[in-house]
Amino acid sequence: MGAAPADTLYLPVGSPVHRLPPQCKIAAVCCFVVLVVATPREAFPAFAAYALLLACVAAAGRVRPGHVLKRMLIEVPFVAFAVLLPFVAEGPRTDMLGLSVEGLWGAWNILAKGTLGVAASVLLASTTQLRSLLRGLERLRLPPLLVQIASFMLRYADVLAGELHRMRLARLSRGFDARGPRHWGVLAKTAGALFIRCYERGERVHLAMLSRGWTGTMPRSEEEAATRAEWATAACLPLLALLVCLGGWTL
Amino acid sequence: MTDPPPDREISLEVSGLAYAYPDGHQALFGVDLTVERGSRVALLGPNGAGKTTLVHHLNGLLAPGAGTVSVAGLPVTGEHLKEVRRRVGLVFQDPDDQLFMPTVREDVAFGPSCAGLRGEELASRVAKALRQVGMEAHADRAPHHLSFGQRRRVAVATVLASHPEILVLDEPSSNLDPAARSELAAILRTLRVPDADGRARRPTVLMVTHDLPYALELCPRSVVLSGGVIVADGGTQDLLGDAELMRAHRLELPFGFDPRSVTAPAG
Amino acid sequence: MTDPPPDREISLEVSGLAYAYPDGHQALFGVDLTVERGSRVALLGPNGAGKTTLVHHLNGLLAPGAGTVSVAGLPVTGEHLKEVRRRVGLVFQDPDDQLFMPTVREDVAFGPSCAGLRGEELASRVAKALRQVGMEAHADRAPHHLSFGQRRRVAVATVLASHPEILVLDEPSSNLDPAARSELAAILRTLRVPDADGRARRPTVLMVTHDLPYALELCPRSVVLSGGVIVADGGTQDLLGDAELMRAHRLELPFGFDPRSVTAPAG
Amino acid sequence: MHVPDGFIDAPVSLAAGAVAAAAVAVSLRGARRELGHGRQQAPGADRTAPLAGLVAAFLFAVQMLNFPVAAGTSGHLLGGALAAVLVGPYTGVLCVTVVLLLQAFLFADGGLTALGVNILTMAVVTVVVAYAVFHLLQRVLPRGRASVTGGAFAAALVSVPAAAVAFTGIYALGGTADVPLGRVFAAMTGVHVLIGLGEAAITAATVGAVLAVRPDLVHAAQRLDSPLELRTSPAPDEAAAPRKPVRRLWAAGLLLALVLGGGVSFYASAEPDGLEKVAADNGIDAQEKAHATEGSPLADYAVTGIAGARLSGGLAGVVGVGATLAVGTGAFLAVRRSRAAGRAADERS
Ligand SMILES: Nc1ncnc2c1ncn2[C@@H]1O[C@H](COP(=O)(O)OP(=O)(O)OP(=O)(O)O)[C@@H](O)[C@H]1O
Ligand SMILES: Nc1ncnc2c1ncn2[C@@H]1O[C@H](COP(=O)(O)OP(=O)(O)OP(=O)(O)O)[C@@H](O)[C@H]1O
Ligand SMILES: [Mg+2]
Ligand SMILES: [Mg+2]
Repeated sequence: MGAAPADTLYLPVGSPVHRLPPQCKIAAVCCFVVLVVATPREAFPAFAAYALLLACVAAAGRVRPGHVLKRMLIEVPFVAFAVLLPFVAEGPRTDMLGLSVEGLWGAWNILAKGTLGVAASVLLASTTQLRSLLRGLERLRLPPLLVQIASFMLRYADVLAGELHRMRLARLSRGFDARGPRHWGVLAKTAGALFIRCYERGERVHLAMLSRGWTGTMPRSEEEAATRAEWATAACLPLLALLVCLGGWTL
Repeated sequence: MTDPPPDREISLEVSGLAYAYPDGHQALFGVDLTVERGSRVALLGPNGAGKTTLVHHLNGLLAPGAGTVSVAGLPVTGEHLKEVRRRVGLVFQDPDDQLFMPTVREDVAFGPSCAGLRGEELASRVAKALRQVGMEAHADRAPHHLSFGQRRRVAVATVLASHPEILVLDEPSSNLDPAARSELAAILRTLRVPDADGRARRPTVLMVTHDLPYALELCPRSVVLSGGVIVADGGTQDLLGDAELMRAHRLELPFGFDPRSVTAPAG
Repeated sequence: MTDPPPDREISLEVSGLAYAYPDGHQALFGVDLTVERGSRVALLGPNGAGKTTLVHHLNGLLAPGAGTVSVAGLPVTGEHLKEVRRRVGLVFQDPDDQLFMPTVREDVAFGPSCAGLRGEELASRVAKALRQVGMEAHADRAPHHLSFGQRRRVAVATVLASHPEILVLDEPSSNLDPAARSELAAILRTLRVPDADGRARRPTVLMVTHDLPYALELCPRSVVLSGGVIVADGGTQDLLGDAELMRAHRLELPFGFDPRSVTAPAG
Repeated sequence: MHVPDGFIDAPVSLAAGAVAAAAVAVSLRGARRELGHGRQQAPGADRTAPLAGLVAAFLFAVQMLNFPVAAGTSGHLLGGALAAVLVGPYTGVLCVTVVLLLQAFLFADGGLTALGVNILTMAVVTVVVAYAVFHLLQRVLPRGRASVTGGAFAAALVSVPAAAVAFTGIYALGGTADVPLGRVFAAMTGVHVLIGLGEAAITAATVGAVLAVRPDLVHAAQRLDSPLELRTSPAPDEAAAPRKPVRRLWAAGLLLALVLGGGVSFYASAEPDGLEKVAADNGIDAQEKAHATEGSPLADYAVTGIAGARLSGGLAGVVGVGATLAVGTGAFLAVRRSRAAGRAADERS
């Protein structure tokens, strides 16, 4: 539990980026993305500069390019959407292929900004452990109730996975294998039962926590606030991005 | 039962307890039970009798549908819940319900650290509890990667580490290997917990079990719960010797065992 | 072990089996085991010995890291898996692992209906299995709303309903009340399953247990697994009588029980 | 429907963020009240966070049942209606919000700047609309389980297009690509009515299943309470007459089967031979399959949830980057050309 989900997202290599306090990283990434979104779409060099900035962060965080690319799968539905844009948008058309100029711009805008945003988030998730991410959000004044719901959600994600796994083994051991539509009924029923099962398992786990004196807040080791130096280090990214953004507007 | 003499402290007091689960199935139909401080009592009964349901009330995990429960003189309701749970340590029947932290060590540390323990003291408490159940070697593994019996042992350790004044165990010996079973018996017999004044005292133990020889070995007194009501209460040896009672409540003695031939070890 | 005489059919054959869990923890270090058709064998061993791990291999739920497993002459791999699972009925150590359908009845019907049974025949098969474990009254309840021991019984029923030629039970008696325990023993002793030619035959039974008297009562032969290897294999009475062996593998005999004083019932 | 960065311009994104934050703040106040009762509950215990977390985890899992609906758009359960019916509107908003938050931060699903837009459309609008519809129906329909299930169906059906409409509104204010609004509207609502059907069926099936076994868990349903019986000796025959939730569950299961079947066959139609594979990959087995012995839905998120088994590894990422560059080059060329044209026009005049 807890540790398992981090396995594929988080890259456990120690690097200066990994060691930065999570709240600094989250703030830096958020500012960076806002700046990217605020950049005019015509400023091509600015986007190249942003990409370069992220590449530097990745290098500093010892995150392999392959890892980032793999995580960027998430973008696929929107790539498809963007590719459609030049065909459906209005306005003047290009000579080649009769694409909409405005559509091309729109597609470029979405893809460039979306890609940079995804890459930035992926870098954040690759260099920050799940639990410390939540702690960072908490430090950034996300309401504690939300943080608690989130941490329980992560815990119960394991309960859920556990229940699914158990149900699957149980089916297998009694000679079931999912082959074709005939068996969707069984699978569907499993889904219906899943909620109750998980809910009740979760309830029991919650009871167990209560019975050991849990009162609503997880016991956690105290840790210090981020130092000025750490904030300054993290601020490099958004500051440089600010320069780029301003450059983009003045070009 | 007659009233206990006034100088005897009462650890657990249940009266007229009835409970129905949310799906409408009623499990308890009016249970009365009094357990004195420092005594060890076995709770016997067939499957589905309501033992687990009763036990969950002792810790305020379920709220009575009717009747009252009090622990060490405190009614198990609202404002006292925190104190009640500090005093009562509950080992669940299913260890998977009990273990939820990412590592065994953190899980065992959960109770004491909720009670405010920190640092060195916490670490030694955890280490001791894990040593008692023979699981030190697995302290940094994930609980759900252990064998069933190992999980059961960790579940027991989580409760031992909290030093509860009242121990409630729901089939603690099931799935334990025979040696672990008798080690647990030894632990329960020799355990001492500091009370409010710092004196080491024997904890109150209420143990649900289907293992009748084990009940005889550990608990001088037994209570039989069947069909949601208490049907017998008395000395374990007497109850086990009453063949008719036993048979009526699905408590046959196991193959090759005669309760009259043995005497329970002292302690 | 010497080779069995050629006229004896072999139900389970495990050779050189080693397995490590994905987290790197090795549980089996080369296990050899042969079980003849129609025999009842107890698998004993301390907690964490690897019993559950071994048992999961017999049904193809885990794939061997090294070595081979074969069931009724079929290697437990890819194409034979379906057939193997039809022949081997596995009762999991944790009933929650076994039960997953919305009602008890559907759960018990799952195995036979996967094997193609329908209608009247299916219904009577299910009813019979539920009657055997005394759970007819609960057929329409949700399995996860039962008590632990009731869930265990349903888990046994799910397997009985499938008429497997080989029964593998992982601590079937834990959390059962004493009467249910001896009823289960009676079921296992008297169970007959039709073979390919329609003749009623005694199923092969491999039972993991920590309850040594129960093993003696049911299984003429026992195998001790400890630390991921087989350390002893022989007559149950002989093994239980070997105090040193027992002690070395955490298998102390329970309080008040002497294996030499009893003889196992025939059957 | 997770909106990425760059889809909506910065000012509107920020404004949406502010509105979403306000809505979440209101929900935070309401949620404490909402989850504070129930019979199963331990007296006085604070179960808000754990139970909301559980619902969130479940939503997270079902959101991974992704099925493409039309070119480039994939539908998945939004879960707003389910949350609203099961845990009530306030907690519902929180649950969906948390799911979106974690998806954005942990999986880069949905842009960070678009978080406000996403929360507004997928958490606030769906939950509020669903709850309103549900509540209204409960007023007019006769009391009973069927009404609750039916109400849940209708609520879910309406909530999804409502989210699409809300999104179109936001897009009208701050969309970055100049697509005709009418078309966006038509496409969005059209597609989302389809998705809404799926959502409605799954929601109704789940609510029906929960109602049958644990009616107390359905926030919106009244409980059928029978008085406790008291006695002093065991009942003569322990077998109380069992109720029969079988038929309802069966119906619920069938419904769910139809929907999943429908959704999945959409997928499969592109790849008829892959039927079995798809059933296994995208059916309920989705998350369990990859990690036979260990794992979590989170771990498999990108792989099974988003791209299925067909796109593997870095390939898709490369495609994404490649497409970005290609379109960018196209835009760049277009600009150069139009500038050149402009200059030529200037020179001529
Ligand atoms: N969550 C639940 N919902 C509905 N009914 C339940 C639930 N848990 C238990 N029951 C029912 O309540 C009765 C008492 O159950 P309980 O778990 O207390 O039995 P038990 O004495 O602990 O049995 P066992 O020895 O099998 O553990 C049983 O009939 C059972 O079916
Ligand atoms: N899922 C898992 N991942 C990693 N290690 C495991 C897992 N399950 C079991 N183990 C380890 O493998 C070893 C054998 O476990 P197994 O469950 O086979 O023991 P067992 O003999 O069944 O014990 P018990 O009597 O307690 O049930 C143990 O040391 C256990 O910690
Ligand atoms: Mg119980
Ligand atoms: Mg085991």
